[in-house]
Amino acid sequence: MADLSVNIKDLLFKNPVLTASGTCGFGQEIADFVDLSKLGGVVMKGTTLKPREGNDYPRMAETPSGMLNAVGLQNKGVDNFIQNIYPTIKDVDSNFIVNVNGSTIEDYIALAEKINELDKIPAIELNISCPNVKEGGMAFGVSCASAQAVVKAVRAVYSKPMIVKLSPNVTNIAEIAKAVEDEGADSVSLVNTFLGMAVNAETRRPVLSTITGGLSGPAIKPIALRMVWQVAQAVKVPVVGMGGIMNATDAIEFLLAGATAVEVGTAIFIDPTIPLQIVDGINDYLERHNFSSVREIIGSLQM
Amino acid sequence: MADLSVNIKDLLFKNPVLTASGTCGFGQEIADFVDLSKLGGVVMKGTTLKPREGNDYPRMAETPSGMLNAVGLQNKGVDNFIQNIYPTIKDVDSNFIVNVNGSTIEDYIALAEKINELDKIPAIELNISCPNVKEGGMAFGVSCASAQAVVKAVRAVYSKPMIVKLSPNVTNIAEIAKAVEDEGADSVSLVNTFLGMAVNAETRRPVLSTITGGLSGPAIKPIALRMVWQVAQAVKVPVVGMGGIMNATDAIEFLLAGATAVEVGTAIFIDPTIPLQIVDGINDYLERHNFSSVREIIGSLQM
Amino acid sequence: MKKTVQELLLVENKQLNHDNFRLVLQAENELPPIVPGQFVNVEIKKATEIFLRRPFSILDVDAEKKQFSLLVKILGRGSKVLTTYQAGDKISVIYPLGNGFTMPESTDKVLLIGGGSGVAPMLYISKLCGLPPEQVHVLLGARSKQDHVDVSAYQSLGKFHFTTEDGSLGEKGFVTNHSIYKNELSGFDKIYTCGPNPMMKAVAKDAAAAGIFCEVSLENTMACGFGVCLCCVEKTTSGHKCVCTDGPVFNIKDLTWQI
Amino acid sequence: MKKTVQELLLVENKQLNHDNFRLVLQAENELPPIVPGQFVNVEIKKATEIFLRRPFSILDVDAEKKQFSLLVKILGRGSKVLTTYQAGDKISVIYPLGNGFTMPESTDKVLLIGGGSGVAPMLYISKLCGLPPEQVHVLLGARSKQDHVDVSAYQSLGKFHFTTEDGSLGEKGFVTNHSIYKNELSGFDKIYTCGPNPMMKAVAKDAAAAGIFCEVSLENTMACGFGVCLCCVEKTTSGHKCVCTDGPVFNIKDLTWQI
Ligand SMILES: Cc1cc2nc3c(=O)[nH]c(=O)nc-3n(C[C@H](O)[C@H](O)[C@H](O)COP(=O)(O)OP(=O)(O)OC[C@H]3O[C@@H](n4cnc5c(N)ncnc54)[C@H](O)[C@@H]3O)c2cc1C
Ligand SMILES: Cc1cc2nc3c(=O)[nH]c(=O)nc-3n(C[C@H](O)[C@H](O)[C@H](O)COP(=O)(O)OP(=O)(O)OC[C@H]3O[C@@H](n4cnc5c(N)ncnc54)[C@H](O)[C@@H]3O)c2cc1C
Ligand SMILES: Cc1cc2nc3c(=O)[nH]c(=O)nc-3n(C[C@H](O)[C@H](O)[C@H](O)COP(=O)(O)O)c2cc1C
Ligand SMILES: Cc1cc2nc3c(=O)[nH]c(=O)nc-3n(C[C@H](O)[C@H](O)[C@H](O)COP(=O)(O)O)c2cc1C
Ligand code: FES
Ligand code: FES
Repeated sequence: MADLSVNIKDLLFKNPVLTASGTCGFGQEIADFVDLSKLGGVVMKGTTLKPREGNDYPRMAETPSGMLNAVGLQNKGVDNFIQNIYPTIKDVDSNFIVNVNGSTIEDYIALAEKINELDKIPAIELNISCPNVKEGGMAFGVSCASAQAVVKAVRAVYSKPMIVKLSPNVTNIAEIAKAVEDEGADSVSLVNTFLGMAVNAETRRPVLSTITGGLSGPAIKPIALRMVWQVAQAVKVPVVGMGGIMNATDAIEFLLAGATAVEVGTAIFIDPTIPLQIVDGINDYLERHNFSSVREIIGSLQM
Repeated sequence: MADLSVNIKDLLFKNPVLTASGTCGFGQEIADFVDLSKLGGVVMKGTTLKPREGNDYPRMAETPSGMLNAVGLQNKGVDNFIQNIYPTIKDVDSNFIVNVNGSTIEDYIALAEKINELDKIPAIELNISCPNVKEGGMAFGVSCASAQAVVKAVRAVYSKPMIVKLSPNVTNIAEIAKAVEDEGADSVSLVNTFLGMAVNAETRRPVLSTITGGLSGPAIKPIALRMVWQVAQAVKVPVVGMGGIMNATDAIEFLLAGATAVEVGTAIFIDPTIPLQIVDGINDYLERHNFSSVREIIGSLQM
Repeated sequence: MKKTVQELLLVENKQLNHDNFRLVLQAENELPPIVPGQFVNVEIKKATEIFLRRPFSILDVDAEKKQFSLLVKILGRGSKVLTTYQAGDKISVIYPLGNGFTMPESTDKVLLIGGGSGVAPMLYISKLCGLPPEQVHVLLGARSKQDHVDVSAYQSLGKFHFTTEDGSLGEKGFVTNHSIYKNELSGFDKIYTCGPNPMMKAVAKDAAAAGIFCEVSLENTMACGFGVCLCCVEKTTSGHKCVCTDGPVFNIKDLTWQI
Repeated sequence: MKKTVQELLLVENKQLNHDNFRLVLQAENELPPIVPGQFVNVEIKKATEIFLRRPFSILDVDAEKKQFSLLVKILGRGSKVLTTYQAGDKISVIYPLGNGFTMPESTDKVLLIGGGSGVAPMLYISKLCGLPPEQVHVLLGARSKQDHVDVSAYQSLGKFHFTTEDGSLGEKGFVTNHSIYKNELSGFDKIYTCGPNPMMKAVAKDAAAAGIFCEVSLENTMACGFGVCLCCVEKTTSGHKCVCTDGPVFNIKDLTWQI
C-alpha cells in the first residue's frame, strides 16, 4: 500500500480523492454505496445563508459525454445544516467540507463565521463560480477584483483552510488563481461547470428552465486539465483539480498536471462507487510504477 | 423543397451549411464524398503569408466525444494557394472562403490584400482564435483591443464580406463580438476550438507535442451553443455558428439560437457525408414544421 | 433498503410488440425487497452517445430465481439500444430506487390506470397488492391495439379494461373516457396511476373531485436516480422534492398541479 | 480510386488467437481495386467512449464475393469492442484509404517482414505480388507462439519464417535476429515491412546500409484518414506528409529517421 496522504496547509487527507460539491449530497446520500471514511474528503452540497428552493424543473440536460445542470443551489440554508446535518456527520472519520455560496459579500462573511464555529468542519470551499444563480455566484469568480474582494472578506473571519473554487468561464484562470492566493486562499479548486445551453429543436425551446446551465462530465476534462496545469504553475498553494474525472487514470492525469487532490463529481451519478475505485486505482498505479507516495507524482508531468 | 438560402451582407449562400476551416482541406479533399456545389460554402484550411510546416507529431488526441488538435496551421502559404489551389476551385459553384491567419497585424493586411484580388473568393474568415500557434492566433482574439486592431486594419484593405472567427477562450465573447462588429466585421463566426490538454498517465507526458491543443467535437456543443446565443443577441451582423455539430438537429439548434449559418468541422472526420446530410435534414425539418424558408427559424427560440 | 450498483445478467429479452420489450435480469445474490413503483437505473454502454443511466420501473420480481423484469418501451436513443441487448449480456443497474406505492388495505377496491410505459408498475401492483381479483380493476390505455402489450399472465389478478384511441381494442378514447372510469369511479377506494403526464393530471383531477385517494408515479429526467443531483424535482406543497427519492410516487394532495 | 463511406455487413468474426480476430466484411456493390498496404477507417458505435474511427489494414480481398477481411488485434478500447461485433452486424467503413506498397518486378526476390498487427498487409502482399513462391520470403515475429496467428492459408505463396522472443516458435529473438535476415539480407531486391516502429527502424537501418529498396507502412494516430485533418503527419525529406494519404507506405529514403 502506497502512502496516499496529501495535505492542504495543516489539514491532512488520507487520500487525494474527494467527492465534489452538489454531486454527493451531504455524504449520507451515498453511504449505501461508499464507506465515507475511505474517502479523502466529502465536499458537501452548496450551502447558502437562507434556504433556497433552486430553479424550476427542468434542471438537467444530457449532452455528449456530459450534462448540463441548473439546480441553482437548492438547499435548506446554513442553520438547517448546523442543526440537522452537522450532528449526523461529525462522527464520520473523513474531511467534510462545506461549500459556501453567497449573493453578496456579506452573505459569504456571515456563512464563513458560522462555519468557523463548527469544530468538525476542517475547511470550507468558497464557491465563487456557480453559473446557475441570478445573483452572486459566478459573477464573483470572473474578475480578479471581485474574486479578491470575497476572499479578503472571508479570510478576515475564517481561520481554517479556505479553498477557493474557480470558474472556468474566464480568459485567464491562472490570473484569478494568483489573485485569490494573494488574498490568503490556502488552496484553489477548479473547475466549476462551464456555462452551456441545450435546445429542444422540436419544441423550439431551451431544454432548461433557466435557458443556460453548467456543463460537467468527461466532455470538459481536456479543458479542465489544461486549466489545472496552468494554475498549478502559477500558484504556490495546493490545487484541487476536477472536471470529468471518471476513473483512476483521469485522476492521475490531474495529479501529474499539478493537482494535489481531485474531486469527483458527475461520475458519481453514473456509478457512486467510482470515488473509491479511484482510490484503489491510484494505489495500484503507484505500486506498478514503484512510487511509495502519491506526493511523488503530483506535478511530475515530464515535458 | 424549402428555401434554404441565407446571406451575409450581399453574399448569398444556397444553404446555411458550410464546412469548417481545417476540416475539409480546400474542398477537393472531400470531393469523393460530397458534391461541393451542394454546400452553402467551403471554408478552406487556414492560410498564412508564408508556408508553415505546422507542429510536430503527435498533433491529435481523442477525448470523450471530441478531440484535441495541435496542427498549428500547416499550409503552403498564400502564394501557393493563389497559384495552385485557386485555379482548381474557381469553377466550382459554391462559396469558397479563405481562412486568414497572421502572426502580426501586417501579416493579416498583406494576406487580405492578396485575397481581395481573387474574383472567385467572395469572403474571408479572419481567424483571430487559433490556439495552436506560438505567435498571433488566439492572442488577438482574447481581448477587445487586439481583436479590434486586426479587424480595423483588415477592413481598410478588404472590401468583400469579412467574417471574424472568435475564440471561445474568453470571459465575455459577446463583448468581443460587439467590438469587432464596431470595426466593420460583416459577420462573426464562432466558436474556434477550446484550449485543452491531454496527458498520457503511463508515460507521464503530455500526449501532444505542443502540450496543449484545441478541443472540438460534440463535447463542446453546449458551450458553443450558449456562446452563439449570447452573441446573436449582442450583435446585429449575421452569426455563423459551429462547435460539435454532428447532424441536422444540432445544426437546427444553432439556427434557433440565432446563427444565420453553421459550419461543420470535426464531424467530417467521422463521416464526410454529414454536411450534405445536414442540408437535407434541415429541409426535412422545415417541411415537417411547415416553414417555407430557413430564415424563419433563425433566432426563433422561444423563451 | 440498501441500494447497490450491480452487474446483472440479461437472461431474456423478449419483444412484446412493435416498440415494447421485456428484459429479465438475473442477480447473483438474493434480491432486496422491491415494492411496486420502485425502479432501477440502467447503464447503456453499447452506444456512443449515451452518457447517463436510464430509469425503468420494475415490472415483476421472481425472488426465487433472483430475477426481475423491466418493460422497456423505445422512446429515444437509449431505450432503443437497450432493446438490442441479448441474453448473456451484462447490464449494470443501480437499484432498488424510489419509494413505491402505498399498498391498499384488504378491504379496498382499487383502480390501476396505466398508459404507455406506465403499464409496468400497474401490473406489478396487481400482483403484489394481495387483494382478491374482484377488488382490482386495471385500466390500460394506448393509441391502438398494436400498442398494447399482452397482459394475459396478469389477467387472473383483476378485471382488465382497455382503451384505444382508434377503438381497435377495448373502448374507444382515452382511459378517462372508459365506461368504468366515467360511471364507477366513485366506487373505488384508491386509484394508482402511471403514464403520460396529461393522463395522470386528468385522473388526478377527477380523483380529487371525487375525494378518492390517488397516487401517481411521475416520470421526469434524472441524472443520478438516488437523490444527490437534485435535478429531478417536482414542486410539492412542501417545496421541491426529488422524484427519485421522495417519489416517483406522490399522493396527488401533495402536488401543486393546477387541476 | 474513389473513396466512399459504406455500411458493410459483418459476415464473419473469427478469433485467431488470444488477441487477434479476423473480420470479414461484405459490400453490396463491386469492390474498388485494393492494393496491399491500403486500409479502411472503421466506426465503432457499440461503445460509450469511442469518438473517432479506427484504421485497419486490409488483410485480404475476395472480389468475387465482394468481401474483404481485416486482422484486428486488441490494443485498447476501440479494437476490443470491435472484436465483440457479431456476424450480421453492420459496420460503417471509409475505404479504400492510403497509397499501398509498390508492387515488385517479376524478377525481384522480396522479403516481407511483419510484426504485431503489421502481419496483415504482409500477407496481402504475398498474395498479390504475383511472384513465384521461391522469390517471396515472409518473416513474422511475435513475443511467443500464442501471439502468432495461423498463416497456413498463405504458406503456399512463399517461404515463411517465424521468430518468437521466447523461442516457442521458429527462431528465438526479434525478426532482425533471424538467420535468414542476418545471413541472406543482401540477397533480397526489395524489403517490405509493417509492425512496431522500433522493428521497422531496425529493418530500415539494415536495408539502408545494404542499399536495398525498402518500404515501411507506418501506423500513427489519425483523426480523419482521408487527408483533411493534417493530424497524422510524418517528417519526410520534403516536409510533413500525411500518413493517411501520402502513406501509410513510405520508401525509407524519404523518411528522416535517425537510423
Ligand atoms: C421513475 C421512472 C420510471 C420509468 N419507468 C419506465 C418503464 O418502466 N418503461 C419505460 O419504457 N420507460 C420508463 N421510464 C421512462 C424512461 O426512463 C425513458 O423512456 C428513457 O429514459 C428514455 O431514454 P432514451 O435514451 O430512449 O430517450 P432520449 O433520447 O434520452 O429522449 C427522447 C426524448 O424523450 C425525452 N425524455 C427522455 N426521458 C424522459 C423522461 N424520463 N421524462 C420526460 N421526458 C423524457 C427527452 O427529452 C427526449 O426528448 C421511466 C422513467 C422514470 C423517471
Ligand atoms: C494505417 C494503419 C493501419 C493499421 N492496421 C492495423 C491492422 O491491420 N490491424 C490492427 O490490429 N491494427 C492496425 N492498426 C492499428 C490500429 O489502428 C490501432 O490498434 C487502433 O486504432 C487502436 O484503437 P483502440 O481504440 O483499440 O486503442 P486506444 O484505446 O485508442 O489506444 C490504446 C493505446 O494505443 C495508442 N495508439 C492507438 N492507436 C495508435 C496508433 N495508430 N499508433 C500509435 N499508437 C496508438 C494510444 O495512444 C493508447 O496509448 C493500423 C493503424 C494504422 C494507422
Ligand atoms: C448537479 C450538479 C450540482 C452541482 N452543485 C454544485 C454546488 O452546489 N457547488 C459547487 O461548488 N459546485 C457544484 N457543482 C459543480 C461540481 O462540484 C464540479 O465542479 C463540476 O461538476 C465539475 O466536475 P465533474 O465534471 O466531475 O462533475 C455541481 C455539479 C453538478 C453536476
Ligand atoms: C484538425 C483541425 C484543424 C483546424 N484548423 C483550423 C484552421 O486552420 N482555421 C480555423 O479557423 N479553425 C480551424 N479549426 C477549428 C474548426 O474550424 C472549428 O472552429 C472547430 O473545430 C469547432 O467546430 P467542430 O466542433 O465542428 O469541429 C480546426 C479544427 C480541427 C479539428
Ligand atoms: S435524479 Fe438525482 S436527485 Fe433525483
Ligand atoms: S488522418 Fe487526417 S490527414 Fe491523415
